[in-house]
Amino acid sequence: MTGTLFLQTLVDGLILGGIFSLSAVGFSLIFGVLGVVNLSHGIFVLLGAYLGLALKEAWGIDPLMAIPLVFGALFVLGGLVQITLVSGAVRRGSLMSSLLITFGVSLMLRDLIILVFGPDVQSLSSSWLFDTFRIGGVIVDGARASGLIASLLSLGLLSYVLYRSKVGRAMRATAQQDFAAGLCGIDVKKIYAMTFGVSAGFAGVSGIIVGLINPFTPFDDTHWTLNAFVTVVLGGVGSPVGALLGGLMLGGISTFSSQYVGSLYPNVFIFGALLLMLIVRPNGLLGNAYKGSV
Amino acid sequence: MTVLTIESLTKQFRGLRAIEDVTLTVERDSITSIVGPNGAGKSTLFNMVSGYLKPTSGRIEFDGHDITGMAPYRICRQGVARAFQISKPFPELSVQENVLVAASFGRAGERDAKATTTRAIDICHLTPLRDRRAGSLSIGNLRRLELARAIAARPILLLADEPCAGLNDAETRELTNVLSKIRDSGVTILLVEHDIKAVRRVSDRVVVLEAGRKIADGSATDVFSDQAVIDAYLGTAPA
Amino acid sequence: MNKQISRRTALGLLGATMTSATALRAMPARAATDGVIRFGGSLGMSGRYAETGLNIRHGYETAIKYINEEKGGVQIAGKTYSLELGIVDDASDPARATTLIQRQVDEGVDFFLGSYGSNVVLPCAGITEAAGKVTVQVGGSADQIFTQGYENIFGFFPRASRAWVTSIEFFKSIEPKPKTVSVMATNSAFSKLNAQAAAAGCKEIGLEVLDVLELPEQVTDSSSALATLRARTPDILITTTVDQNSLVIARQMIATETNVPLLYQFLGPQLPAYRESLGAKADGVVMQLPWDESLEFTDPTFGDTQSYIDYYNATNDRPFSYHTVGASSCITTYIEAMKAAGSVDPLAVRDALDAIDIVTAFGPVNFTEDGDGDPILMGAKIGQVQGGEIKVVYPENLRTAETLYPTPTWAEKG
Amino acid sequence: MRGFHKPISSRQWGLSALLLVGAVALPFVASPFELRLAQQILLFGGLAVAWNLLGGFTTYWSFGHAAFFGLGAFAAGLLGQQLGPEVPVALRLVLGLLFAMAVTLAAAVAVALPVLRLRGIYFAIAMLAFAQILGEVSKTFDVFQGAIGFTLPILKVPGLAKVQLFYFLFLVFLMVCIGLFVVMRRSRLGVGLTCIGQDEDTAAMLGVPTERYKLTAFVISAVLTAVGGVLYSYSLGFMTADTVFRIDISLNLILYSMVGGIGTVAGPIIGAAIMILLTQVVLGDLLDLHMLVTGAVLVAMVTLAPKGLIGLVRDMRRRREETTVEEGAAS
Repeated sequence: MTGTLFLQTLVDGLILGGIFSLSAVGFSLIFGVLGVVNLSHGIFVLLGAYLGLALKEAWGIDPLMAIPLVFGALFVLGGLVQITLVSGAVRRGSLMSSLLITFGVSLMLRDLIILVFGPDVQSLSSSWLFDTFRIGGVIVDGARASGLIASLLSLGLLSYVLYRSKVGRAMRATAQQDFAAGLCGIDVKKIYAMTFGVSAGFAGVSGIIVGLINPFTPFDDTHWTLNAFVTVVLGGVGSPVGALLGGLMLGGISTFSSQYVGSLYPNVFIFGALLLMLIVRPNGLLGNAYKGSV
Repeated sequence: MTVLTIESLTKQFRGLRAIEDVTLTVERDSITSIVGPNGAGKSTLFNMVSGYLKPTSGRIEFDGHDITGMAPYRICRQGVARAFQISKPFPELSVQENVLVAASFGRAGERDAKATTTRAIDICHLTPLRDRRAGSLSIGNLRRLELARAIAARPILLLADEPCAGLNDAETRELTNVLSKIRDSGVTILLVEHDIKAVRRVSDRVVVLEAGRKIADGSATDVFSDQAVIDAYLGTAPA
Repeated sequence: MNKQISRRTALGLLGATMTSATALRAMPARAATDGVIRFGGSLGMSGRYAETGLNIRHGYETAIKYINEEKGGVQIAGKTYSLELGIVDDASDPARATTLIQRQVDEGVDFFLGSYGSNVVLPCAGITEAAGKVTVQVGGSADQIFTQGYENIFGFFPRASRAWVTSIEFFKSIEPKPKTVSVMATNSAFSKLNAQAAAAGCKEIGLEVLDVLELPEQVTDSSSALATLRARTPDILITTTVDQNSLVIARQMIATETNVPLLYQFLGPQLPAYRESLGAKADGVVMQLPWDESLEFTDPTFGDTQSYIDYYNATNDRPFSYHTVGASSCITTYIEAMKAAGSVDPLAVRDALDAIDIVTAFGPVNFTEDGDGDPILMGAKIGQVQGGEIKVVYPENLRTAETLYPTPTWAEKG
Repeated sequence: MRGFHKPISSRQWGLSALLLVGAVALPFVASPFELRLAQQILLFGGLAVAWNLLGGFTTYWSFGHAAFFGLGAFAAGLLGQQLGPEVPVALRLVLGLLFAMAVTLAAAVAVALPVLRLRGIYFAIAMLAFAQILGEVSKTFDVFQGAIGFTLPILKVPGLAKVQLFYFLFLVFLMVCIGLFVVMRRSRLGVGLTCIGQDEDTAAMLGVPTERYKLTAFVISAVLTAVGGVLYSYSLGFMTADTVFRIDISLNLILYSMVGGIGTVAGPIIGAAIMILLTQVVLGDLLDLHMLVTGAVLVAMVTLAPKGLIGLVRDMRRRREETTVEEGAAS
C-alpha cells in the first residue's frame, strides 16, 4: 500500500511537472533571449485554453487536434504584442519598464477574454478524457497521460528547433550578445518578435493541456505566471531542459509535500523551495543556458 | 623610503605561471611603471597587490604591514587606491559628486571631504567640468575622473591601470601631466601602461616583466636601452 | 515683490484645491422624492468570484428593467417611482470597495445591494451603517457579517454556521444509514467556515468525521487528498469549495477512480458549466440548492417563478442561476418593504425589512434578528443530479425525485 | 551629507508648508468620498515613498512589500485580540504598532541577510516569494486567522468622524515617510545608496559599506510599510489575508513610483494620486472596461515616460542645459 502510494505520488508529480514545464518554457525563453520577465505569460496560457474552447465549440475540433492551430494563432499574437507594445521597453533595456508593460498587457488581455468569453468557469472536454489506465496499482487518466505526452513532445520539438535550426541558433546568439548578434547580420528585432511568438505559442499549447485537466477562469493567469517563475528559477533560464527539470521539481515538491506533509502545504513548500534556490543557486540548477556557457 | 615591497611573488593558474618569483620595491613619492608585452603578468601583479587575487607564494608588504592575501576593501582602507582602465563612474552623478563620494567614504573621512574633492578635481584638471554629469564625459575626461576619484580617497599608493589606453596624443600628454601632479601632491604611483612614450615621460623607475618574470628594473633611460628589454619587449611590440 | 508672488501662489493653490474638491464631487444626488429610487452597491466583477458577480448583476438588472418597463415603476405612499441601478466593480479589494461605496453614500444612495467576501462586505457595512443606509445582499454568508451588531444589513442566505441545518437533516434521512463522512475545504473564509459547520453538524447526529482535508485556495492538484480518501473511504464526502475548485476535485476524483457512495458538493453542481464538463459522470452528485426551477413560488413583482423565468430568458442571453433569482428577489423584497413602510426613508424601510415575511420567485423571505436568512424558510434544499438534471431530493414535501444512494462508481456512469 | 544636495530653499519650505496647511484643512471642506480617496493617496503614496527608501536609490526592487504590509497588520491585529477589550483601543493601536514594528524589524533582518545578496530580478522574485509564503502561512495555520479573518476595534476620537481621523493618521504616516526619505537622501546613507544603485561594485571599492547600507534601508522601508499595514487594517475594521497579502499592493507601489518618478519624493505620491484617481474616479463607474483602460494607460505611460513624469520633466530640462555647455570644456 505505501509502495503504491509512493509510486502514485511520483507519477502524479511527474505528470504535473510535465505540464508545469511546458507552461513555463515560453517564459523561460523570453527571459533568456529578451531579458524580459513576462508578466503576461499566464494570460497566453489562458488564451490557449480559450482558443481551444472556441475551436471546439465552433467546429467541434478536438482540443488535441487544435494544438497546431492554437500555436499558430498565438505565435502571431505574441509576435504582434512584442512588436507593438513590449519592444519599447526592451529597447530601453529597463527591467522595470518591461515588467510594467507586460503587466499592463496582461490587464488588457484579461479584460478582453472576459469581454469575449465571460468570467465563467470553463473547461475543455473530450470523449476520451476520463478513460483511465491502471499500471500496477498506479492510476493515470486520459487527460493527464495525453498532457504529459504532449508536453514532452513539444519540449523535444522546441529543443530541436533551438539547437538545430537556423532560427534557433540566431535566438541563442541573440540571447548571448544582442549587439554582436546584430553585427553578425542577425535581425535582432525579428528574432525578438519570433521569440515572443514562439513563447506565446508554447504557452498556448500548454493552455490546452491545462484546460483538458483542470477547469479555468480568466483570473487564473497570475497562478500560471507565478508557476512559470518558480519553474524557471528552479531549473534555470532559457533552455527547454531547464524548464523540464524545474517543472518536474515543482511537480514533485507539490505532490510529495501535499501527500506526506499535508494537502494544505504545497504552496508553502513551493515558495520555500524557490526562496532557498534563489539563495543557494540563483541561476537555477542548470544555470543560465545562454549566458553561462561561453 | 619604501612604500611597497613585493618579495618573491608567484601566482600559478593551474599549469600556468602568470607571475614567477617577482621581487620589487616602490619608493615613496615616485612613479614606478610596470611594462611588458601582453600576457607578461602585469594585471595579475596588480590584482594581487589590490587583493583581488591571492598569491600562490611570496609576500606583499605595504607601508610596514603585511597585506598578502588581504580582502580588497581592507587593502583599500590601508591606503591603496586603484584606478581602473575601464572607468566606471556613477553616470547619474556629477563629476564633483563622483569625487565627493570617494572622498567621503575613503580614508580621509567626511570632515575634509569638500576640500579633498576640490583639490582632487583641480589636480586632475576637471574644475571646468565639475558640474557635468559623469555619464556624458568623453573617454579622456573619464580617465581623469577615475584618477580624481582614486586620489580623493587620500591613498598612500595609487595603482593606475593603463590610464592612457585609447587616448590620443593630446589627451595622453594631459594625463601624464596629471600623473606627475598627483605624485607631486604626495601620492606614490604604481603604473601599468602600454604607451612607452608616456612611460618614458612620466616614470621615475621602470620595471619590465616578460612571461611572468622581471627582466629589467631601473630608470627609464637605463631600462629602455637594455638590450634584453629591446629584444624581448620592444621587438615584439614596436611602440 | 517676492512676498506678492508667494501670496499669489498660495491663493492659486488654495483655489485649485477648492475647485478640484468641488469638481470631484459627482453630480448632485437625485433624492427619492423626484421619483427615482436609486440602488447602489459593489460586486467583485474582476476577480476569482466574478462569475457569481455577473449572475447577481443580471438578477438586479432584470428586476429593475421589469419594474420600470413592464410595470411603469412602483407606487409607494401614493407616489410613483422609477428605479435606478448603480453597481460598481470592487475588484474584491476593500480599499477600492469602501471608497466607491462612500461615493454612493455621498451621492445620496439610500439602498445598497451587497458584495460578497467578508473582507469586502464588513468594511463597507461599517460605512453604510454609520450613514444610516440599508443593505440587502445575496452574496456573503460569513457569520461575522451578522454578528457584529450591524442593524441595517440583511442577507438572503442563512449565516454559514446555520446553513447546514437542512443538509444534516438530509443525511439523517438517507437509507441505508451512512456512518462516516469526510470534509474537504480550501483555506478561504467561506470554505473553512462552512467546513467547520458541516463537520460539527455531522458529529451532532452521530456521523463519524474521518478527515477534514484542507487544500490551498486555488486547487490545481488534489491527488494527495484523494489518495487519503481512497485509503479511508467515507460514506459521504462533503466539499465546501467554490465552483471552480469543486469541478477540479470532481474531475480528479474521476481521473483517480476515487469513489464515494455519496459526493456532496456545496457549490458547483448548480452551474450548467459543471454538468456540461462532467457529462454523465455528474450523475448522483448532491448539492445545496438555495433555489430550483422546479420550486414554484408566487412573486409580488413577476407573478410567479415561471413568469419570472420566462421574462428572464426573453431578455437575457446568459443562463440564470440561483444567484440571479436571489438578486431579482432582493429588489422585490426592497420594494415590498418600502410599500409596507409606506416610505422610502431608509430607516423606515429597514424596520419593514426586519419584519418582512413574503414569498418571492426565490422563495420565502424572512430575516432573523441578526439579519441573515431564516435557516428553515430561506435555508437551502438538497438537490441531486439525476439524468443530467437537478432534482430536488430533500425536504420530502418538495422533492421531485427519490435520493439515489449509494451512487454508482464513476466507471459505471458511462 | 553635505555637498550633494542644495539646501532646501525657502521657496520649497514655503510650498511644503502651504501643502501641509491645505492637507490639514481638507477634511473640513471635503466630502467623505473625497476624504476616502485622499486617505488612499496618503496611505499608498506613503507606502510608495517607503518602498523608494530602498527601491528608489538602488535597483533592489522589492516585488513583495505586501509581505511587510500584511505582517504589520497581522501582528498588531492579533496582539490587539490577545489584549482584549479591557485595554483601550488607542492603547491597543499603539502597542500593536510597536509590536508590528518589532516583528517586522526581526523578519526584515532575517529575510534581508540572504535575499540582499541577490541582485536585480532575482531579488525581486525572492521578495515576491517571501510575500507569497507569508500570505499562505497566515491562511494555512489557524492561529493566524488569515483565512477566516478577524475584526479590529473601532478607534474613536471625540470631535472627529472616522474618515477624518484616519485621514489624519495617514497624513502623519505620509509625512513620516517623506521626512525619513528626505533626511535619508541627504545623509551619508542616501549618498551611499545612490552609489550602490549606480554601480554596487564600484561603490564597495570606494569604501561604501554596501551590505550595511542596503540592510538599513531595507529594514527602515519594511518597518514603515508595516506601520502602513497596521493603520490600514484599523481603518477597515475587519481583515483577512486577502485584505493585505495582495500581489497588487506590491505591484502598485512600484507602479505609483514608476508613473511619478522613482527615487523622488513627490513622484510616488503624484503617481499614487494619478493612478487612484484614474482607477477609482475616472474609471470607477465602468464595470467592464476599467482593467483594459488601466492596462492601456500603464503601457502608454511606461512607453512615453519611462522615468516617470518627474523624470520626463527633468530630462527635458537637462537636455536643454547640456546642449548649452560646450563639449570637452577641459583645456
